[in-house]
Amino acid sequence: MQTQLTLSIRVHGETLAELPQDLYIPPDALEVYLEAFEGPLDLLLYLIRKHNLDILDIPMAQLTAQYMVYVEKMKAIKLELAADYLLMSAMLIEIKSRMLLPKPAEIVEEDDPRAELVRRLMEYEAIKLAAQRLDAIPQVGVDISVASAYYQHVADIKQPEVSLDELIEAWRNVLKRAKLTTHHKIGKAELSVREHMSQILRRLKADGMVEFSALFDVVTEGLAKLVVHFLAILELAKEGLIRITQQQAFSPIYLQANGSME
Amino acid sequence: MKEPENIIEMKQVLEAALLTAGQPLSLDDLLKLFAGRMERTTLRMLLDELKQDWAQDNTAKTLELVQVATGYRFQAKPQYSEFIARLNPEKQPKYSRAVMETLAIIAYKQPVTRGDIEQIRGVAVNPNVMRQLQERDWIDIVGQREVPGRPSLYATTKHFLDDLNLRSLSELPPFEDFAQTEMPLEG
Amino acid sequence: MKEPENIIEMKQVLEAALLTAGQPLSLDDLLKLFAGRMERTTLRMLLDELKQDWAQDNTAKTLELVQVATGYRFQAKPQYSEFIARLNPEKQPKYSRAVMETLAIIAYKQPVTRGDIEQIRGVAVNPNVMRQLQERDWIDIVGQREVPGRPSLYATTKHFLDDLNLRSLSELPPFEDFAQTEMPLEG
Repeated sequence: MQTQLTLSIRVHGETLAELPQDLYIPPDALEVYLEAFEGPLDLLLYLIRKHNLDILDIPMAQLTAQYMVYVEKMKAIKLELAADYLLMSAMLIEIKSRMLLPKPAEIVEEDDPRAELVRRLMEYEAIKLAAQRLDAIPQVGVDISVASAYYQHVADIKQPEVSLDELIEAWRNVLKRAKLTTHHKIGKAELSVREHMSQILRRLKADGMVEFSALFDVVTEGLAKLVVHFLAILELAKEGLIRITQQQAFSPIYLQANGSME
Repeated sequence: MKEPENIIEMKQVLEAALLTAGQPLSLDDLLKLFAGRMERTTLRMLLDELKQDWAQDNTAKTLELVQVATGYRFQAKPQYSEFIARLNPEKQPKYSRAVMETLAIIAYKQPVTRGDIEQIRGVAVNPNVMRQLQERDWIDIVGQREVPGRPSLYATTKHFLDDLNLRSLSELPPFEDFAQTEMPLEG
Repeated sequence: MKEPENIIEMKQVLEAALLTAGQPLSLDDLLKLFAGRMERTTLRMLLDELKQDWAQDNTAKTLELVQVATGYRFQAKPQYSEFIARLNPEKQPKYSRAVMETLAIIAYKQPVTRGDIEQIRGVAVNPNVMRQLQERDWIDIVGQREVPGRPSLYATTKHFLDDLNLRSLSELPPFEDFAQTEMPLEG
């Protein structure tokens, strides 16, 4: 089999007389070996290094022949051959034929048909080296371990914020659903009264029985507030939340929360 | 690096592994560090020593080595948790609709019982809702209504006014302000 | 705990946060620890001091404070990585040559299009290669080249620098080291 393979190698109609020494590889390994090339540039670089060719003065005929041998091998073992390899074949042959043209009187570096190929080969070789160096740099997760001690996740006991708008919106929703609009018109005055109702209840809760006049701070509170305070007491009595007692006419009037024991 | 040869080097290998593990390491895990050249009893002894090393000179250390169910771990001392939590601020929590409506009813209709609130909202009041508002110190009980069961009367607190930046309840927009559009004034 | 009041307490808060972070913390992150009561310049000074504290008494410390692209982190000193690796025998798989060469091109020639990469490597770029690097968050798309088809321009990320322990691209080995000396003009 091996000999058959060797014999069938033809490069663009020319049968190659001999195969490079390094191609004698067990057939099983051959595929793996050829697959190891990252592309035509990689293969060319390999050939140049393998045969100690001068990259700055490439013998095109030799390199092209070597390259074709490999490409034919790849074809022979039905390795999926990327179009890139065939494109490179064409390029190599074109360079080779341009080299055969009569040279102009003065040779300028840029006129060398190989210049572009050499530039690409050198650039690719630099990238290959750079990739190897990058691969060797210590990496987090492989060679670098980052400190990650435990800590108790405290819930930063954040309280929900409530804006006035949200509160009003909630109240509006309550009313909309309950259709309370006609029965529960609440104005500024009423809100004040309700606030004072709560204040008075709190006071009664704390002090038990309170004398009526003690609920009024006539010195510091304005008249409006005193009136609201009085209205709150009336409303509390109306809603049955307080009890108002007086032993006899003109004796002190006492207020008591309706729930309190004494 | 060659295999650790003395107690100090062994403790350093343990320390480096525990500080970077990101999870508790069991004794079995930690034995792997020494590729079979470590006795379990020695390992326990080393861990005890390491724990003591970090407990010494106490105020200078920000971490402590502790043993939990699944193994050993280094953790920040509790007093730093509060600061570390600031790195990942949690989302601003929100009160549920039930809480907000209950609060609105108490604010506008105080003093009210739970029964009043239920009647207005048309649904039962979850005790949890009242508890949230009480724990926030936004409502409190100001008395009882003299009806069977003597239900508590709720009102908003000064603290509630402070938090909403109000001086008095009368600074709440009166209901008419937004009821007018829905309901023409009575003729 | 009350807010840190002196340099020692401030460094302790920084240390506890960095030791528990598991990733680099930027200056902006670290400022959050102090809830607005810290100047950037003071913070830098404290970090320098903290780094020195951990560098002192060198052999006793198993971690070092380093600065990478996105911030500061504590990491185990290199001599411990071999032991720590024993905890997880299934190593992170090595990237293929195709991936590493693509990464090298993006790192050194960025921003580049897939076409640029294909031109340099001489083969078509397997979409899988780009996907692997994007999933690792080592490369991302930074724009489009204004040519027909508007191909995406790829660049390396800060996360890539972090993972390679670098502060900036300029800390990569210089590309000139890999390129052969200039081609002589005359053969």
